[in-house]
Amino acid sequence: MSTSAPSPRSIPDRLDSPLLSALKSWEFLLLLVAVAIFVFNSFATPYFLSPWSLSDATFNFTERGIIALAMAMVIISGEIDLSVAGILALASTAMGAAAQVGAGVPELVVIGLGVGVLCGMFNGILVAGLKLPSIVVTIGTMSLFRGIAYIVLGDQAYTGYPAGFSFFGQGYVYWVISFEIVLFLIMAVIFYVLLHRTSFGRSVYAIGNNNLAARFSGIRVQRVKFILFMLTGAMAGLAAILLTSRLGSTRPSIAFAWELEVVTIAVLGGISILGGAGSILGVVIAGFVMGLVTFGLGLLNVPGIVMSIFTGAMLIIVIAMPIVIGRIRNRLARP
Amino acid sequence: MAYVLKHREFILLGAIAVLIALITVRFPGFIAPVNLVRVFDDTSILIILALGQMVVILTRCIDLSIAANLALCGMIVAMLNMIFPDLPVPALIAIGIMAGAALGAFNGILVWKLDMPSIVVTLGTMTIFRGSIFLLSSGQWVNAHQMSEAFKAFPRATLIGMPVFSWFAIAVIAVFFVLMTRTPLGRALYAVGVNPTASVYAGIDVGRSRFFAFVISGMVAGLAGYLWVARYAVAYTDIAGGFELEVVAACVIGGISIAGGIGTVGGAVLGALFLGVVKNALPVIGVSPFAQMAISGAVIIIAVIFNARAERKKGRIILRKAEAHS
Amino acid sequence: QTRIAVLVKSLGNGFFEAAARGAEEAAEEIGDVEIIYTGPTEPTAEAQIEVINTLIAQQVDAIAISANDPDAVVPALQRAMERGITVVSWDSGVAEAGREMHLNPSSNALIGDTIIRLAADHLPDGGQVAILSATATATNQNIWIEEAQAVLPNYEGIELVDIVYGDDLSDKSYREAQGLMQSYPELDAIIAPTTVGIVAAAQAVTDAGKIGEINVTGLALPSEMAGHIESGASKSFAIWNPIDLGYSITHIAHALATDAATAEPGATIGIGRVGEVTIGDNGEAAMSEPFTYDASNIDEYKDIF
Amino acid sequence: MAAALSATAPHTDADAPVLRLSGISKSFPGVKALDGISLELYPGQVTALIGENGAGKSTLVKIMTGIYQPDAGTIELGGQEINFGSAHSALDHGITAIHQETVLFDELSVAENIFLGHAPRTRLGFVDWKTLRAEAADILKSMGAPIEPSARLKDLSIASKHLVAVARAMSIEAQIVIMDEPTAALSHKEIEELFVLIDLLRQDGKAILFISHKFHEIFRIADRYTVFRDGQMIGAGKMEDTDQRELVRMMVGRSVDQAFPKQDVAIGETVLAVDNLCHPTEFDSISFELRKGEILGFYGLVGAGRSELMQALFGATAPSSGRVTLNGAPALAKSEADAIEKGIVYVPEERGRQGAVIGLPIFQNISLPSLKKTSRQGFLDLAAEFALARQYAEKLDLRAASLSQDVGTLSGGNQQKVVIAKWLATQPKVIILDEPTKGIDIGSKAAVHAFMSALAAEGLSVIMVSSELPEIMGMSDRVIVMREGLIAGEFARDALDAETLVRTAAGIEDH
Ligand SMILES: Nc1ncnc2c1ncn2[C@@H]1O[C@H](COP(=O)(O)OP(=O)(O)OP(=O)(O)O)[C@@H](O)[C@H]1O
Ligand SMILES: Nc1ncnc2c1ncn2[C@@H]1O[C@H](COP(=O)(O)OP(=O)(O)OP(=O)(O)O)[C@@H](O)[C@H]1O
Ligand SMILES: [Mg+2]
Ligand SMILES: [Mg+2]
Repeated sequence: MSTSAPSPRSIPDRLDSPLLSALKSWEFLLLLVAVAIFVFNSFATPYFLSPWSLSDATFNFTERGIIALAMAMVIISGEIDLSVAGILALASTAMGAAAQVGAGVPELVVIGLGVGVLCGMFNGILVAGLKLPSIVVTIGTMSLFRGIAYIVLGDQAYTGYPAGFSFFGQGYVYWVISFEIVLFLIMAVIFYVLLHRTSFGRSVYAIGNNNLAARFSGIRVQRVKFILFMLTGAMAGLAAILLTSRLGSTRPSIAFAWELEVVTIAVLGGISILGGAGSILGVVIAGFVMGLVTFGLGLLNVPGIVMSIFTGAMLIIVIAMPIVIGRIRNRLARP
Repeated sequence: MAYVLKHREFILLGAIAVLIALITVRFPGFIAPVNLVRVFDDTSILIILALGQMVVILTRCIDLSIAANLALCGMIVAMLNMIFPDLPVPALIAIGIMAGAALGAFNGILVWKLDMPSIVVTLGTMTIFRGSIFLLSSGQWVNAHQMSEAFKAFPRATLIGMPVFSWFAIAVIAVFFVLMTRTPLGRALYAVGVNPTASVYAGIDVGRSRFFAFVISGMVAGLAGYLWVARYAVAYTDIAGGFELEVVAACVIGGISIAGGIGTVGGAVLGALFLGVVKNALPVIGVSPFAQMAISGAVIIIAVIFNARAERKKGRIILRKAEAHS
Repeated sequence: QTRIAVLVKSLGNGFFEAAARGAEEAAEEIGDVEIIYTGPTEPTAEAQIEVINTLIAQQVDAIAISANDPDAVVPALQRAMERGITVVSWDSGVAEAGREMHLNPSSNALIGDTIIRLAADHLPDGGQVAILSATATATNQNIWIEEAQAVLPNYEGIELVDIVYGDDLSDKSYREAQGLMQSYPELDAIIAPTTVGIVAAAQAVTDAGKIGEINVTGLALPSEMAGHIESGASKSFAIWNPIDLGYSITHIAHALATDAATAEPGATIGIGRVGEVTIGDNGEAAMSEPFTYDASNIDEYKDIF
Repeated sequence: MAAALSATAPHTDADAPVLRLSGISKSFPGVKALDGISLELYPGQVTALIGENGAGKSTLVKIMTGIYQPDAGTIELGGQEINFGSAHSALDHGITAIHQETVLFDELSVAENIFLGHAPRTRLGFVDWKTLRAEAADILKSMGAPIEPSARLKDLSIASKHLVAVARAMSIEAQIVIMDEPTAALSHKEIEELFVLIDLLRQDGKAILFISHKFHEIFRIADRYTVFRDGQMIGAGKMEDTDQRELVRMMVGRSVDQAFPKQDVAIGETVLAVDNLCHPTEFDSISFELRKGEILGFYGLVGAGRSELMQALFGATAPSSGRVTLNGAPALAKSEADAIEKGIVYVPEERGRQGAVIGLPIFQNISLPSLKKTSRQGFLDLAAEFALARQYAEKLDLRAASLSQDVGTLSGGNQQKVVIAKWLATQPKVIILDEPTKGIDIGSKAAVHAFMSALAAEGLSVIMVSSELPEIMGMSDRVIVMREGLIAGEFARDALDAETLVRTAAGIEDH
C-alpha cells in the first residue's frame, strides 16, 4: 500500500483546494500566454488597442473556434475528425445552391446545419458503426465532401445570398461586439456544460481513457462516438453559415486546409491528442491566443508564411514546455 | 489460392490489374508498356515517400511534415545548384538526403526525448519547414535556367528502357525491403508498433527506434526533394503542398495499419501505385477534373473498409465443433 | 504620409515580387508614400481577409489588392471603404461592390486574343491546341479563357480540344500536360495562361521528347521561361510588365486616396511614366498590351522579372 | 513427475550470491516504491519474493532488468558493481525476466518473439532467419512445447503464449531468471509444467527470482525467501527455517485469518436461469440456474470459455441462440448497458483493460456505471457521486489518499476494490466476478472473500469464475466445471473434491 492513510474511514474528496489546482492547470498557463501576447501587441503596435481592432481580431478564430469546441470532444474521446473543412465546403455549397432557387434565411440556416449533421452522420457510421480508424476515414471523407462541392460548383461561385443572410458573419450585436463572437461564447458555454457538467461528457472522458472499460461500465460507446461526429458535423455546418455569410459567396475551395488549424486550436488548448484529457476552457483561451497572435503579427505586417512559423513553433513550444518544466522539477526534487 | 486471398498485397495487385483493364477499355493506349513505364515514373516520388511514411506509421507515429521536408530540401539543393553550378549531382543528392535526415531528426528528437505525440510535433514542423523555405529563398523561385543541365538531366537519363528517376524508386524499394525484413532495426520498428511495452522489455529503445523512423522518413523526403525539383525544373515555397495526405492515403490503401505494427514494403508500393494509376488515368479517360477529388476520397474510404475487414481478428476458436467447420 | 498597402494573392511569387518593386519605384517618385507589401500564407480568400482586417486596423490610406476570390473579399473591403480607406484592385479583380476601380494589366479581350495568337502564329496550317489553366476557380484565368474561346473563330484551323486544370501545382500540371499529350496525339500546342502551369507543361513536353512537335505558350515571366525558350519547348509567350503594373496601381491608389482624382466612369488618371488610364463603365481600366517574349529578347528580361 | 524432480533438486548451498542488490531506492511522483531495499540471489536456487500488492516487487524487477534506473543503491553481479543504462544492457549481463504483464508481440511469429532484440545475425549484420528459426525450434523442443516456430503469436492459446515467454527467457544465455507472477494466468496443469521447467533451470545452476502471491507454490518451489512491505525489505532467509504464518506476518505486519470465510446462507429461489445458450465459436449448450444468496463457482482451465460465457450474459458478446431469464422475465442482454439496467453486472478479469479507467479519479470510476442514478436529467451531481463513491469505498476498506486521486496511482489490490465497488454501486441482482482475486495479495484477498460472502448473505446471487482451486473449493456453494466451451460437470459443495475437479477440467477420464 503506497498510502499510509491512518484510517480508511476518512477518505477526503480532494486534497488540493480548487484554487490551487486551478493555478496549476494548463488553462492558467495558457491564460498567461494570452496575456503576454496581449501586452506585447499593445506595445508593439499603436493600432492594437482599439475596440474595432480587438473586435476584428476575433474574426480570425471564431468560426474555427466553434468547430474546435466539438473537435475537442472528438479528440478527448480518442478519435479525430479531419473532414470538418470538407463538411464546411459542402454545407456552404448546399446553401449556395438553395439561395440560387430563392431560399430565405431560415431555410439556409436549416440547410447549412442539416448538411453538416448529415456529413457528420456519414463519418459516424463509418467510425462508430463500422469501427474504422477515424484518422483515415476522415482523410477520405475530407476529399469526398469537398470533392462533391467541386462536382457541383466546378469553377463557378454562388453569390447572391438574401440580404438578411449577411448578419451572421458581418453583423454586430452591440457596438463592436460581433454576432460571431457572441455565438462563439454561447457555444463555448454550451459545450462547457455538455463536456464538464453532463453524464454524456463524463462518458466522453471515460471512452477516451479506456474504451473497453467504458463499454463494460454500460456506456454505449459507439453511440456516443456517433453523436460526437454528428455534433462536429453540425458545428462545421454552423461555421459554414458564418463563413459563407461573412464572405457573401461560396466556392468549393472555401475554408481550404482549415482542419489542421482547428486541430491546432484544440491541441493548443490542452486537449490531449491521445484522448481522455482536456477542457473547453483551454480551447476557448487557445482560440483567443491564435487570434491575438495572427492579428498582432498581421498588424506588424509580418508575411503570412512567416507567421505560420510562429504558430508552428508556438504549438511545439507550448506543448513541450510543461514536459520540460516537469523534467526539471523532477530533477531538482531528487537530490 | 487461399494463400493468395490471405495476402492483401495480391488483392491489391489484382485491383490494380482490374483498374488498368477498365481504363484500357476507355483508352486503349493506357496499357502500352511505354505508358505503364511512364505511370510508374510519375508515381516514383509517391512510392518513395510512402515507404518513408510507412516506417513512421509502423511505429505508431505519423509524419505530417514529410512534404514540407521535401520542399525545403528541394529548395536547398536547387539553391546550392544555382549558386555553385559545378557541384556534382551525387554530392547534391547526398546533401539533400542529409538535410532531410536532419529535419527528420528534429521531429524524432522531440518525439523521443520529450515524448510528444508525433501528430502534434509534425503539425508544427510542417508549417515551420514551409516558412523556412520562404525565408531561405526570400520568396523567390529557382527557375529552370538557373539550374545546371546536369542537375535536370540526371534523373531523366534512360537506363535499360526506364528513366533513372524510376530506378531511384526501384533502388529505394530494394533498400527498404532489406531494411524491413533483414535488419535488426527493421524488425525493431515492427516490434515497437506491435507492442511498445513489450519492446522495452525486449531491450528495444522505443523512443530511439521512432527517432530512426523519423530520420529515415526525412532521408527519403530529402531524396524526393531533389527528384522533385529536378523533374519539374523549378523550386518554390509551395511545391508538394498538401502532398503529405496523399502519402498517408497511399499507405492506408496499401494496408499499413494506422495503429502501427502491420504493413509491408510491398503494400506501401502497391498502395502508391494504385493512387498513381488512378491519378494518371482520370485525365486521359475524360473524367471531369472537378470529380477527381471526390473519386480519390471514395477510393480511400473503400480501401479503409476493405483493409479493416481483412484485419479483423478471426478470434480464437474454443469449440471443437466450430473448429472442425472452419 | 500616405500609406498604401499592396496586398497580393500570396507571397513568394515572382510576379508579385516584381510588382512590389514597381510599387516602391512609384512611391519614391511620388514621395512621402509608404508601401506595405503583404499577402497571406495560403492563396485563399479567408486568409486574405485576415490580412485586410489588420490593414483596416492599421488605418492605411489605400489598399491595392490582387484578390484570391472576387466575391469573398467584398464584405471585408466594403468595411475598409466604410472606414475611409481607398480600395482598388489590380491583376485579379474584385467584384464592383468591393472596390473603387480595377486596373487590368491589359484588357481581358486582348489577353484572350493574345494567348490564342501566340499559338496560332506558329501554326500557319492550323492545328489542335489545348489549355492548361490554374485552379478551376481562378477568376482571371477563366475570363481570359472565355475571351480566348470567343475569338477562336477568327483563327481558321485552330481547334481548341480541351481545357484542363493543373491547380497551380507543379506535379498536377505536369501530369495534366502528359495526359493531354496522350489523349491528343496530334496536339500542336499547349496554352497555359499561368506561370506554374506553363513551366510544368514545358518540362513535360521536354521530357516526352516532343520539343518542336508541341509548342508550349501562354503567360509567364521571362525569368521562369528563359530555359524553355532556349531549349525550344516554348517558341514565345507573353506577359505584361508586372513592374509597370505595381507602379501604375500605386499611382492610381495615391491619386484616389489623396482625392487628386475620383473613381468614376470616364475619369482619366495619370500613371507617371506609363501614361494614363481611363476608367470604363464597369469601373475597370486597362494598363497596356501584353508584351511578347521569344528567343530574340528573352535574355534582356530574364534577370529583371 | 514434477514432485519427483523437485525432491532431487540440488540444495548445494552456494556460498556466494551471484547478484547482490543493496540500498536500492526508487520514487515515483508521490510514491516511494522502494526504500533502500537489498536482495541476494544464489546460483542454483529459487528465491521467492513476497509482499502485498504495491510492495514494490515489480518495480524491483524493472530495476534489475534495466527498465527503470534506481534513484540510489548498487547492483553487484558476480562481485562487480554494474550499471544498467537500458533493458539491453541487462540482457547483455545475462539477466532475463518473464514480466508480470504479457509482454509479447501478437503480430510477429513465435520464433521472432523468442529472439527479438537478440536475433542471430549473418556476417553482414543482417538478421539470420534460418538460424533463428532452427534455434527457436530447438528451444521449444527442449521444453517439450508443441508450438510451431513460424506460427503467429496471436493465433496461440494464452498458455502457449506463456510458454513462448518462457522460451524467450531461455533463449538468452542467462545466469539470472526472474519470474514476476508467472502463475497468475496459468491453470493448475500448466503451473505444474512450469515448475518442471524451473527445476531444470535450477539444475542448470541459474539463479531464479520467483514472485507469487500463492503460498503453496512458494513452499513447493522456493529455496529462499525475501519479504517486502511498503517498499522496504522486512526479512530474508531459507524456506526451511520459516513457515507460512511467519511469512504472512512479515508481509502484512499482522496475522491474517487464512480460512475462507464462507458464511452459511439460506439459498433461495432461482434468480437467473440460462437455457441452452450457444455461441458459434466459444461455447455451446450452456444451461444452469443461479439461486438467491448462492455463490456459484465456475472452474476450468484458462481458455475454457468461462469469460466469454459470462460476457455473453453481460451483453458484451452476442450468443447465437438460447434463453436467459432473470426472476422469470427474459433477460438476454443486448448490451452492457442493458445488462446493468436489468441487474446483471460483470466484474471483468482484466482489471487494467476492462475494469478501471486508469486516467479518471476514484469517485468518477465508481460512479461511472451508475451515472443515471447520480445525475439529474443528464446533468452531473458531484455531491451525489462523492457520496456514492465514499459509501462503497468505505464498505470495501479502500486505501486511498483522496477520492479525487487517479485510479492509476493505486496499487493493484486497491484498483480491484475500486473495480468491484463500481459495479456494486449499481445495486445488481446478480454479480459475476471473473477471477476476482487474480494478482491480489493475501490481505486484500481475504477482504474480497469476506465481502463476497457478505454479498451472498445480503441476498445477492454471485457467480465467481476462478482458476484457483482453493478459492473455488472454499467459496462456492456449487461448482460448474467448463472445458472447451462446454459444461463438463457440476458439483455441489459437499461433493467437492480437488482431484475430481482437476480431472474434469482437464478432460482426463477415470479408468
Ligand atoms: N510507473 C509508475 N508510476 C507511478 N507509480 C508507480 C509506477 N509503477 C509502480 N508504481 C507504484 O509503486 C508501488 C510499487 O508497485 P509495484 O508494481 O512494484 O508493486 P508490486 O509489489 O509488484 O505489486 P503487485 O503484487 O500488485 O504486482 C505502487 O504503489 C505503485 O502504485
Ligand atoms: N490466445 C489468447 N490470446 C489472447 N487472449 C486470450 C487468449 N486465450 C484467452 N485469452 C483471453 O483470456 C481470457 C480467457 O478467455 P476464455 O473465456 O476463453 O477462458 P476462461 O475460461 O474464462 O479463462 P480464464 O480462466 O482466464 O477466465 C479472455 O479474456 C480472452 O480474451
Ligand atoms: Mg507486480
Ligand atoms: Mg477468463
